[in-house]
Amino acid sequence: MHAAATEVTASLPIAVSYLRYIPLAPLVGVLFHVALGYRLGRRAVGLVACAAVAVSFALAAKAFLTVLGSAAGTVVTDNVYQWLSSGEFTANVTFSVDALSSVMIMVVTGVGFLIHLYSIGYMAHEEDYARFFAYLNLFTAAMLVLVLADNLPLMFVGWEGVGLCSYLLIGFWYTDPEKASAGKKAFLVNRIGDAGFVLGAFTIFWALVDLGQGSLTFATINARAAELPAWASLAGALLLFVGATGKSAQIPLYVWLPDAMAGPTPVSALIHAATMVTAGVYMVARLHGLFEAAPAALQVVGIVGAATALLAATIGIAQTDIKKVLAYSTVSQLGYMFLALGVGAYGAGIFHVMTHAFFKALLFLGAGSVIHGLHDEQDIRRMGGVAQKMPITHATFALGVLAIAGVPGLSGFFSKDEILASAYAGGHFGLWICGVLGASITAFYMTRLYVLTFRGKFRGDHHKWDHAHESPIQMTLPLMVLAALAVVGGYVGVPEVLGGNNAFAEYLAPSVGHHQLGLAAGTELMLMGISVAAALTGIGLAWVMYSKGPDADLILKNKLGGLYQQMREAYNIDAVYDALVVQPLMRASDALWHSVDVRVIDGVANGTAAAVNSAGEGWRRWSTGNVQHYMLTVLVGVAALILALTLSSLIGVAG
Amino acid sequence: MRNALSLLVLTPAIGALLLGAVPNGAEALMRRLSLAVSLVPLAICVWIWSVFDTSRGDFQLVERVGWLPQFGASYMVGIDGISLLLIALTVVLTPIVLIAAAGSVHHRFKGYLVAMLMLESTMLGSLVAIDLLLFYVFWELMLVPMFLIIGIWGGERRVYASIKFLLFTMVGSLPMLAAIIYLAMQHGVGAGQVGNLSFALGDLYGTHLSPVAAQACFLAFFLAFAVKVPMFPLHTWLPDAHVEAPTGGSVILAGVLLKMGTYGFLRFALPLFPEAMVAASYWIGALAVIGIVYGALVAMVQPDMKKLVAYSSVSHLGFVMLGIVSLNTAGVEGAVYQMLNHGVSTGALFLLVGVVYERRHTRLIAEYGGLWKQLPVYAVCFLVVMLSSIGLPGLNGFVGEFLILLGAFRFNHALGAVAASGVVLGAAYMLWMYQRVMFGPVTNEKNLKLTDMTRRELATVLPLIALAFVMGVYPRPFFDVMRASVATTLAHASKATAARDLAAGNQPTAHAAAGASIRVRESPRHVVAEPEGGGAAAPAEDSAVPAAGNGEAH
Amino acid sequence: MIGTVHYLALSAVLFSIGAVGAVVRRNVIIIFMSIELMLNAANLAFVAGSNSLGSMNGQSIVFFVMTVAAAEAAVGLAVILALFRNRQTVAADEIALLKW
Amino acid sequence: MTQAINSGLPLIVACSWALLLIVVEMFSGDRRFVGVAWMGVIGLAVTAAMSVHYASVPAVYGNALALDGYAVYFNLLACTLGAAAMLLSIDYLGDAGIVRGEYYSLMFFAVIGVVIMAAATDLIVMFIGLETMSMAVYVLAGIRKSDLRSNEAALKYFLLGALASALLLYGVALLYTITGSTVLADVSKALSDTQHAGADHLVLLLATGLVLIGFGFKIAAVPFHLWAPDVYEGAPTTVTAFMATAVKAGGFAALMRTVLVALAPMRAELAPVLWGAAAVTMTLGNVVALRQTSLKRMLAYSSIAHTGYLLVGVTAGTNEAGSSVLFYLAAYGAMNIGAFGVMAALARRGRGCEKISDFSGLAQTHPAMACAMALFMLSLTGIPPLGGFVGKLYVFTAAMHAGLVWLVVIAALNSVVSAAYYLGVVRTMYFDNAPADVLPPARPYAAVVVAVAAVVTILLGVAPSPVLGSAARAFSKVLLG
Repeated sequence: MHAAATEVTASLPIAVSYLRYIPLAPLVGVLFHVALGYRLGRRAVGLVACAAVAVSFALAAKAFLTVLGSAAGTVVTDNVYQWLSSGEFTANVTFSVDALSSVMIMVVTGVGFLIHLYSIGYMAHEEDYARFFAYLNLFTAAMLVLVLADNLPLMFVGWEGVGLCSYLLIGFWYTDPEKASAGKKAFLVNRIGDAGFVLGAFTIFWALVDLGQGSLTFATINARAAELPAWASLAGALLLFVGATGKSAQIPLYVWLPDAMAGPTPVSALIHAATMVTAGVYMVARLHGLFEAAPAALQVVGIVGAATALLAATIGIAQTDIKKVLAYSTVSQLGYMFLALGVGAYGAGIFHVMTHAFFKALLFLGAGSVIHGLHDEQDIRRMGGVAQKMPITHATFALGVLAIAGVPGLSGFFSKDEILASAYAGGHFGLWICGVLGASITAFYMTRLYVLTFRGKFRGDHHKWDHAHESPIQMTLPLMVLAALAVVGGYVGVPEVLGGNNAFAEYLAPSVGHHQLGLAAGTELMLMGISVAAALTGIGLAWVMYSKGPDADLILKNKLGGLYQQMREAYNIDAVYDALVVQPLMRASDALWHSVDVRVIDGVANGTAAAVNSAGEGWRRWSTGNVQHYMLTVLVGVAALILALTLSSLIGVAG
Repeated sequence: MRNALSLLVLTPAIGALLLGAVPNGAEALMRRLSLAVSLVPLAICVWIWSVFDTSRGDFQLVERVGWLPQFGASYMVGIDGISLLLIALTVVLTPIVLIAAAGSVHHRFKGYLVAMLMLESTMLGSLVAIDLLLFYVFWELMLVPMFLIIGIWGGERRVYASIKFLLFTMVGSLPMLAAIIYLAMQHGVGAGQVGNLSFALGDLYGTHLSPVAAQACFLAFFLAFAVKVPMFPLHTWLPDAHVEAPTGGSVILAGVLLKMGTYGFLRFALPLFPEAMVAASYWIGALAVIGIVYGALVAMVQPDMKKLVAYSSVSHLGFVMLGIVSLNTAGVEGAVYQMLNHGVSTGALFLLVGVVYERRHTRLIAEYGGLWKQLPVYAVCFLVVMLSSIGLPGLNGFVGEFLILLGAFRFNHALGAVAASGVVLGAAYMLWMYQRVMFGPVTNEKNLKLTDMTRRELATVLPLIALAFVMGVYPRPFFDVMRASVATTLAHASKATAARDLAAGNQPTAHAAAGASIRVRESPRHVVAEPEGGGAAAPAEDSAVPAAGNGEAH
Repeated sequence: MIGTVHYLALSAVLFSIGAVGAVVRRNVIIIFMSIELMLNAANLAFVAGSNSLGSMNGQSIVFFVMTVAAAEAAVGLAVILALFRNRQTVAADEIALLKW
Repeated sequence: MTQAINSGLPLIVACSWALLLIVVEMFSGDRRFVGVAWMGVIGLAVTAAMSVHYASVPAVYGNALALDGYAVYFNLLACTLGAAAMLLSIDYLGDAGIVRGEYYSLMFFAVIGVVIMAAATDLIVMFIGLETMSMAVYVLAGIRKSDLRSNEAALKYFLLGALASALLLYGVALLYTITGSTVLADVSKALSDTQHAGADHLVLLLATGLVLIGFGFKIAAVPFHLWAPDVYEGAPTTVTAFMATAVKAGGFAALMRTVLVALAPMRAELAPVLWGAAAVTMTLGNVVALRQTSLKRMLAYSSIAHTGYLLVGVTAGTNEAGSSVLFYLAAYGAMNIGAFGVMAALARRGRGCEKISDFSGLAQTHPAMACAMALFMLSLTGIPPLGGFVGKLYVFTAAMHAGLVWLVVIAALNSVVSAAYYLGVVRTMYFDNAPADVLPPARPYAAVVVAVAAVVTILLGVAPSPVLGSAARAFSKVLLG
């Protein structure tokens, strides 16, 4: 029993001209940093960077309020200029804000601003200060273009722009070769996804041209999706989903995200937790009409989401680096979002995007603060008892853990529960079970992380412990704000059964359609009970096992045997890819160059030259210098000529 | 200005002769004079652009003077949107190369400037020639200065590289001469009197050839242009020529000379042999795609920076060829735009490689490492140019590549998909090279002493970077100029392409319709009109093309 | 009865003897003499032709040829003499400075 | 009657002028015979002027000689080339240690030989012209008596020349017995009227073959080319210049008249043979030239290659093809005179400059000479817009018109091979650096001739219409019917 077809109310456009300044403000910031950054010193750079994002935030808020205030389905659009037109294809630079993108720009600018603030403190002692903020502003601009775009090509500009910024930021400390190649790996894996994205866009475009309305704006695609031929909508949707897996780190293109932790922690928080990685989810939600027209594609999205959630969660358990744990947790939570989209609950997916942005950014920044405090110590086995030294970080981090674990009352609970309920309501029992299982594993490894880091006594070298101190106010303030949001964030979407009116889903309905659960109150409460139980068991189990120290991992090791080692090395998927793709490619190109280019083609070219030369040498030897040889040749020539003449006359006569 | 085009072509040549008179000692005077001379065509080109009527698809500013009346060949020049864009590229790149030459060329400086100006003159000539024989003359003449530039100012294996460059191109172009003559003769036969040949492009459009003859002639043209593009099997001269050529030579070779091949396809091969071209579009497309993937793969393992960029050119021009053979508006316009982009980004890449080569006199990637810390400005410029070359949206490379893939996808899904993989491979080898050169610790102590880019070097690279941004963000003016011309070119092949598209199962793309809508006087005889009085009155007995109605020359 | 064909046959034989002589003998003067023999074979053919055609042209041509042959002999021997003075040899196969 | 005298007058004046030269030479004390040379040049000019003035279409002397347009064209060509060779020789003889006054009169006689061959419409008169020219050039080749190579060149040229004349004569004799006449027009009529069957036909083929060989030798077509490289290399450079240009022109004048007029009825049988000869000559000439180290020997093989290109025109055999050969001979003459002129200008007694390596770095030491030589090399390759290109274009177009598409393609590919060695010379001059002992400065007279040749080469490329027109007019009345 598939959810009721989501009907999209007609959009009422309001033409404005201030939307263009939202992405432009950070761009101006970038120019400032590049031109004057090095001369004007840290304070000015930090100020300008945050001011730029603040301006964007203000304008974004203005747009959000306009959309909120006016009738359902209103779209604020700003048509800047016609970028490209060739034959049937045209692409305009038009920014539009409807319910869906208003949420996204608020999250991007809001969380972005907090992270900019946090970075001022975190990057205080870096000498390439201006370069960092230039990249951060550039990223914000690109992400805003991605979210504000009203057609696929413009979105693609933002899409690759954020890919570039993640490449630059991951490889920020470029002197370290691993970090540089981690950046390269991120860019290339993204590029593979982007190739899929582009091919998907073409498939849809030409299918639409055949329908007579060739255009790549989201409105047209969603409107005409149903009329597309079946193969076109399926292929288009799947190819676009490949792009989404690349950008949002889903199976099979998730391998770059764990390595992306090589970048500075604020980068991980902003890009690899809150904003960029959600681009894939946003794109699928935005093109829900297309995915609806290809149910098989929707199925695939759901399955991939669930699988990734489960797989990443299992890996998360065995990680020892604090940022790696959070990275795999992000991959797992993204899996949840895609699971929500797969069952048609687009509103729930976006709701989880928002709440996840809050608590995952909080967790990352908290981790950053811990690393900063412990002088770049990242291995949780050599931490412990940090709570005494860093009370604020401890408190906010704890709230984050509770939120992500899905403890009732916090934002994580509401969004995750809505997803699980939708899965159950949609009849996808397999996906629902994965979800619940994933939820309990998530609770388990987050609690493990919390206990090993903050509780018990310090296991690292005491020198670091003596210097450990609470982070400065620029860092703790964003933590507190994010903690508040992580707690309060959920109350926007309280389901009816618990007395709320799910305002968030109502608000998003015009963009992505409202998806009624259609469950009896009893079953809904029962589902809630099950998910809460799963969470609490996870928390309890981890608390008991790890309160004594990290050797609890050994229990898991001998219980799970070889599997545990596999989980520790993330099923060494990297090695598999390397062996399957990278090495053969390199060997092939080497072979191609030497065999085809050098031996075959050059061989042929030099060969003919050599043949002509040797023929020349042969005939050159013919003139021996002896007069009589020449005479002999003349006489032989006479004979040959006469023979030729007779032959030609015979052929002539016969012919 | 009545004969702007002849002025455009002759100024650099006259400048070269003037330069010849300058005494060897006066290096500064030579630099200033050569730069001044190279700015004149730039000014003329700006004037032409302002006067150019973008609504018309046929040739404008046509000038015609009798040269070989016995053969029906005449000095006939004219331009349309496509050649105007390539002329603009040439007149922009040459001054930049001349500025760069001051820093990099040390021995026989005067000869270098003279050769470069002669090269510019011959390139402009072949871009404006619309008489087949005149085009062939400039096409061959282009080889001589390039041969000298590679041979005299090149690297160690310069002699082998210059001879190889020359022979490869000549093997291609001489069968084309035979085909041109055959074509001109067929025109004579077609028009009743056997005697009167004609090489004027306008007349030859309508020549009807037996299918076999059309195929043979097309193959001859294809060979000549494919060597120049370079397409897959005929490309091995390019890496050698690039590696051994001096920086300025590589910039012009990559920037403009390679475009002669693709320009030749659009200007001559497509309109003259539409059926043959369309029939061959599949295997040419396949060759182009092989070129893309092969070029990218081989570039991956190159130890030498210039060779890597050379193979990347093979890959990029594989894209351009794919765009052309897709024979729909998006693909061809993307191809023409990609020609410009490649000129800008690869030209800048060679300049940047030259910057480092001048300091360390080696092009091996292994010799470098961690340059970002030493040369921050250089690293940032290199980054922007590299991104434009791998087609990052917002920069110029993306616009061309996107449209080409769009067009190619319409032409054939498989080819489009494989070409898209080329985009990924392109990013791979570029980023890997960038990482080995720029990132990581400083491995070689010699790199510690490197100084950042001088003002002169910046003056050569910054205009190209600015151009890359402008062409990426606001490409409309370029598209407006070429829209009508591309439509006319495609209109020649519209019947055959429509048949091919139908056979391939998708709707005939709109260009067939668009072709008709563009105001084209389709009758082959009169596509080319003569100026009213004409600079020099066309000689009386030139009966091959009767003087047509109104003239265009302003 | 001996007709034109026989004369032509004789001239052909003479011609081939001259040709063989020119190729086989080593001494340059002998080579020159065999070429003269070939010329005379041509004269014989002319006379035979003129006789069979009954017109005097052939005969007159022979005089032209003879004068030319004489001039040729003079020049040829002068060249051979100059060569001999420098090289003291007239063997054809030793004169092979210019080759390849 | 006056017609006969008028047609013969130029020849009579020329011969007397040549004899006068010998007499003047005896009394001139000047060791470099500059006066004699100038007299020779003036004599050639007078001959050329008179032949143009007295040109008349009908053949005279029992139509053995016809000073028609065709003859006048070749007359002009031979006289200019002869004059150029004489001017080149003024400095060259002194340097090469040749103190022989009769050099100029011999050259004058050779030009007269060419004129007779061009004007002859009777096989025997053609033979006499051929012999006059050959005799003079045999001596000229061996003029440097002290030099072994010059002697050897003269000997080889003499022996093989004599053999070729013998073959030619035998052919003419057989042809005479079959057709009853030696006048080209009558031979052609006789051949077309009576159908020769069986044995008679065989003898006819033998005769035709022998006649072709006689002229084939003179233009150095393969396989009768073996003498050319040795003789070109051995003879003094100015004589080689004369041989490569004027003598070859004479050879072609005679060959064309014979093949296209006398043997016209046998077109069908001759065409494939000529086709094969053209292709083989081109290819062999170009391919072997690749391997040469001596510039003179390389130019010899290049002239064989150009014989191949000219034979393409002869094979085509149409009116247009004939005039294309005429034009090509003019362009070819200018280029080669220039190329040999550069070598003559730079040659000195002790230090010859015949090897290609002698020219290394010439661009730096003698920029003007190097530029001229590069120009000639490019023109010989057929790079537009020079004379060589228009020549090739004209021949290729004519051949294409006659349907010889594949021959044109072979010729096109041959041009690529020729590019390799011609531009090899350019490469040596421009890419390599000059040796320690730099070549001496160019001789004044030679430099002037080279400059004129360069200008002519460029003019023939850029504005060839006047020469094209005269070549077409010259050949228009040659073919019968």
